[in-house]
Amino acid sequence: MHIGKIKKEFPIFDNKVQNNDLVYLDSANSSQKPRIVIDRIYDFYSKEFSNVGRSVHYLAVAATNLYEQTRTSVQKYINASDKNEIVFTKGATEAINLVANTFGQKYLDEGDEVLITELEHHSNYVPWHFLRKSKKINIEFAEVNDQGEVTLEEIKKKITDRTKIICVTHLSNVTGAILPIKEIVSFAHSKGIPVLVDGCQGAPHLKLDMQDLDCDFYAISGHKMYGPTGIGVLYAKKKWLEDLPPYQGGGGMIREVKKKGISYGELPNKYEAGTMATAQVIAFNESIKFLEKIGIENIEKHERELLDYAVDLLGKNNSVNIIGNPKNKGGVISFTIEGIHPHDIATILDEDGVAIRAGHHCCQILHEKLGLPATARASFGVYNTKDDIDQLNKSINNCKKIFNLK
Amino acid sequence: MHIGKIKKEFPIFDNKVQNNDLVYLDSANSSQKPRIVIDRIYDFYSKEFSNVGRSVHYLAVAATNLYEQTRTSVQKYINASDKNEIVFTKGATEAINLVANTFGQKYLDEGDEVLITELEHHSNYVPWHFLRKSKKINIEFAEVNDQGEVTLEEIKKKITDRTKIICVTHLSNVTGAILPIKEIVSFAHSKGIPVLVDGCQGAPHLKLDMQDLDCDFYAISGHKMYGPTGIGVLYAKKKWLEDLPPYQGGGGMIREVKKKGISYGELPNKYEAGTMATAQVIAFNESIKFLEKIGIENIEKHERELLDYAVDLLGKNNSVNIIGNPKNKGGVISFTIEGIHPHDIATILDEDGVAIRAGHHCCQILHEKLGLPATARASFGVYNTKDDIDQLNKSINNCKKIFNLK
Amino acid sequence: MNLKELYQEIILEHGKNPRNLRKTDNFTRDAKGNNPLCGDNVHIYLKLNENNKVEDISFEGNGCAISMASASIMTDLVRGKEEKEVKEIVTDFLDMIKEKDELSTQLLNEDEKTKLMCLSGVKQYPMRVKCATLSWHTLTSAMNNSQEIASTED
Amino acid sequence: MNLKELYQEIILEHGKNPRNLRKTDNFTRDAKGNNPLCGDNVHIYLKLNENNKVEDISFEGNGCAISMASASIMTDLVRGKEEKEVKEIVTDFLDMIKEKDELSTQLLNEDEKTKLMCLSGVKQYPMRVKCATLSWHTLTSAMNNSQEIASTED
Ligand SMILES: Cc1ncc(COP(=O)(O)O)c(C=O)c1O
Ligand SMILES: Cc1ncc(COP(=O)(O)O)c(C=O)c1O
Repeated sequence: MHIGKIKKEFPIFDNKVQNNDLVYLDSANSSQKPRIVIDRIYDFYSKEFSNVGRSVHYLAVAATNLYEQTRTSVQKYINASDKNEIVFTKGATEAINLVANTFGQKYLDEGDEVLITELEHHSNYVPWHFLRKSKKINIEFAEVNDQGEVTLEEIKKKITDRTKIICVTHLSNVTGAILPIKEIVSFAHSKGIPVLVDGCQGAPHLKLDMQDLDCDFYAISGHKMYGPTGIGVLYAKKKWLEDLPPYQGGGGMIREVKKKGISYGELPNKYEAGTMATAQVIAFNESIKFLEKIGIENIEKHERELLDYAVDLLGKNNSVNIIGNPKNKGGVISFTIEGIHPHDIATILDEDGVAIRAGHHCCQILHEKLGLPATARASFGVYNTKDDIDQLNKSINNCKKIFNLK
Repeated sequence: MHIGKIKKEFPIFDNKVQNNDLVYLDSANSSQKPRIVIDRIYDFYSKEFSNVGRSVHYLAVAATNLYEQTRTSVQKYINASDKNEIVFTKGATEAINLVANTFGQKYLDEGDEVLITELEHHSNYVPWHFLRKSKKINIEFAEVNDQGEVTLEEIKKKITDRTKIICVTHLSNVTGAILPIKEIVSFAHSKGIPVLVDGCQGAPHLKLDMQDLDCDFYAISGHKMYGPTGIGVLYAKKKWLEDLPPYQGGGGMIREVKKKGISYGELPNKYEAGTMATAQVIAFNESIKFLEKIGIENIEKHERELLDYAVDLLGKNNSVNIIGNPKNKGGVISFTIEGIHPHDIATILDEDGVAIRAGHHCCQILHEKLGLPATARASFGVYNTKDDIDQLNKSINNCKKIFNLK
Repeated sequence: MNLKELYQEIILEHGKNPRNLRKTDNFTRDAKGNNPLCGDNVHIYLKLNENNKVEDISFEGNGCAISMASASIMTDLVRGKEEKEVKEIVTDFLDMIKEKDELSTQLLNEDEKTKLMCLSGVKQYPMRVKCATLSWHTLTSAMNNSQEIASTED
Repeated sequence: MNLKELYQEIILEHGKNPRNLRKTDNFTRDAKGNNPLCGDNVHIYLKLNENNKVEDISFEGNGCAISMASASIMTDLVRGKEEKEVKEIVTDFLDMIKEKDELSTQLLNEDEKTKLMCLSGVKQYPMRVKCATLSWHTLTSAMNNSQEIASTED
């Protein structure tokens, strides 16, 4: 598959949006879906639908096999050492809540510290905040530097005797900073501290190798990875999944249910209560195949080229101010224009078919630090091209014209 | 739409399954999907996809409107008094976990009692069991009678001064018993006790009117209601949703996030953390429209006819033993055959294309009471016909032949 | 499309140089409003005199051109009005943004109405309606001296 | 299809009249197994003598024809075998069910192998494989005197 032709694999680009070609630069929010994923959902519901795991009839057996095949695909894609280290959730947010809740129940006590960073998405802060209230723990923040990064040194500085878990994003959804996860994990482990990685932005764009990263938990959103909505993955080391209590209770996650007590099922069932997002899990297999077919190295290269091109072009554009300048950066550019509020930028760009996001991107802590209530953000996916960046720049110029800027 | 022609609306029946016409009698597990629902998912991903609520570009605005339209449709369909009483979850199991967790946090203390019934699905027991462990509460069981029902009298008998919430199924997924919810709620309220209804089996088959039922919480699974997997609904009275703490934390559910503290968003955002199952919610609107188009009265009538026909036919079949005989019964028939284990029945029926379920149907408490480790279960949907029942009966006879029974 | 209608000169001008962007001394009522989805926020300060007339009104906050212009124009227009009159104007404005073609209140003159109608461009931009209405909802909270934070979510 | 292969006479017969369905007196080891998805369960009781030979083996439990027949045949075949031999037979059986066409152990005679091969019909029924293997996994647990409950989930 030639990377320049990939747009063709995405039906969304076949149609005009408000008479414009769609220039989709909101992939950090959610990616568009390739045809094979959409078709898979269609076919599954049309010809193969059944609930999984619970019935012995033909369709149920087939669906169960497909469901488990996705687990195996994900395991291989992220190089986890065991397929039962893959837990399906409804999204990364749920994955992080699962860890915060169960790890918190078992291991956090009054006065303990959870170390997060100022780059964290609300999804990697609020679940820990709940524990601050219920368990009287403290949350410490590793600070972001002027480049929009959080360094290993900063993390080291913030670790104390009370630090019980470190929760960091793999790739900032605002500055694009890629954090030195492997080094953070290695240092944390030397202190006996587990590490949770919010991999929402890492998973669609970076080569993943859980055994190499060695992190304890890694949270993924399917919908940002060219997959359906309503499906996410929690990778967790087996020892944790065996050790921690269950999260949600219901059908499928039990071993034996009596009036007096309940025993829980083996992995992976223990963490998959109730009817799961069957069709979404099954279709997610196609997303993985899609990524494998292109090759993550090619994706990284393509997105890096786009990023370099965009940073260069926007950098030359007067009054565009790019937020952060991390050495190691993924395909996300947040920016402001002096004199135009990001929401106005987004609205004006939209008239040209350029879809970006404006706001705090669920990172209020970072925006407070930056002294900005909001930024505009363009983020890339495999389907973007340099033409998209050119159009972005042109539309930014249009903003400036409307607002009488030079 | 003529009810006899409804099978045509479901693409799954267009193809043979292992050379047989599919006789799908596993709808209590999960229903098949009508074409309009499948098409809607396809179209949404192909032409309209965006995340909701977070961006101001055209696709995001359109998706957000569609998402909220489903909320309004559900509100109307179940006659809730406010659209913000509709919370989207990944399924009924999550909906019940949400209530158990948040209600438990705020209102349950050591020694308090949660009253459930012996008919409950594990999804309406295990989440309460968690509280038994963490909060040292007690769980009391209203008993099932010989007909497979739980009566109002029995509920009354089990209520004590310590009863803090009553959790009952609307329609048993094993005996088919329809519980007198309105009466239970009215009595419970007279004692100041809120009621949660597990509406998984009620919602697809019964006319729903929240204001009339007056229950405090009602949990629904989309996938049993001709909708996509990965989507459920928690109906809760507004006073509860305003009063209870949030469940999961993440993007979208906050008002303001600071290092020192966090305030939560208004309804409905407060309970919808992270990226929701956007496509599934949007497509679920088509399920509601589908149900409305047929008319729930017609569905009830059709399923009642099927049920009467089936009870009559199987009742005449030697050695078939139907579990329970509730006065008020929905389209579920669980049965055993003396001398053939339910799993063997299911496997043999499957060879004829007859899909039923065998096992404890996530109701081990009930099965223990019945003295049966497993039962076979045929359950109906709008698409079933008397021919399906005839085939079921024929295939049962085949079982008997294989097992040398008469 | 309708960008011209949305970003009329008067909006851009008020957005850039908002009137009453300060904090009233000795305010008698106030309220905070915020839009959780985009992080915009506004704080309205109100000083009512003994006759329940708006002696001064001001705001602090941060937002897009639309929301700043809306707060700026609003604060200008309600100064000197009685509590009841303010409520009428707020209702009229919100009705107009929501569904009506025109403003109908007799409490504003044609010039003032024209100014306000400049904000009607947001009707074509559903996601931006909240920007235009946030300060108005917050004013209502302040009038009611409500301790609640106003929100544009409904 | 292959129902005939699955439900061979011998399976039906053992399923209906399982051998060794009781509880060994003075058993020396035991283990419980269960299949959480369908609720089937089995309890294996083992009595090894001083030479580590199976002096008696029995089971209690409940399940489909396949699982009852499997437990019944299994208990018959391993009686009198040494611990190491039992392990070899179990491994051989599980390998056969999983992937191999034949049994290869020398510890069983042809008749015994034929009996066991009657259970190979489940290979065509993935959901039923667990029924055939539950008692075998549980026997392994009992041999290891493991306190864990055996489960067919993997
Ligand atoms: C009565 C009842 N309650 C709860 C559930 C759980 O629903 P879900 O698996 O969709 O979360 C089911 C379905 O399995 C059910 O039948
Ligand atoms: C860095 C990061 N973490 C967490 C999330 C939350 O993911 P989801 O909304 O899919 O649960 C997102 C996406 O919004 C994100 O960008």
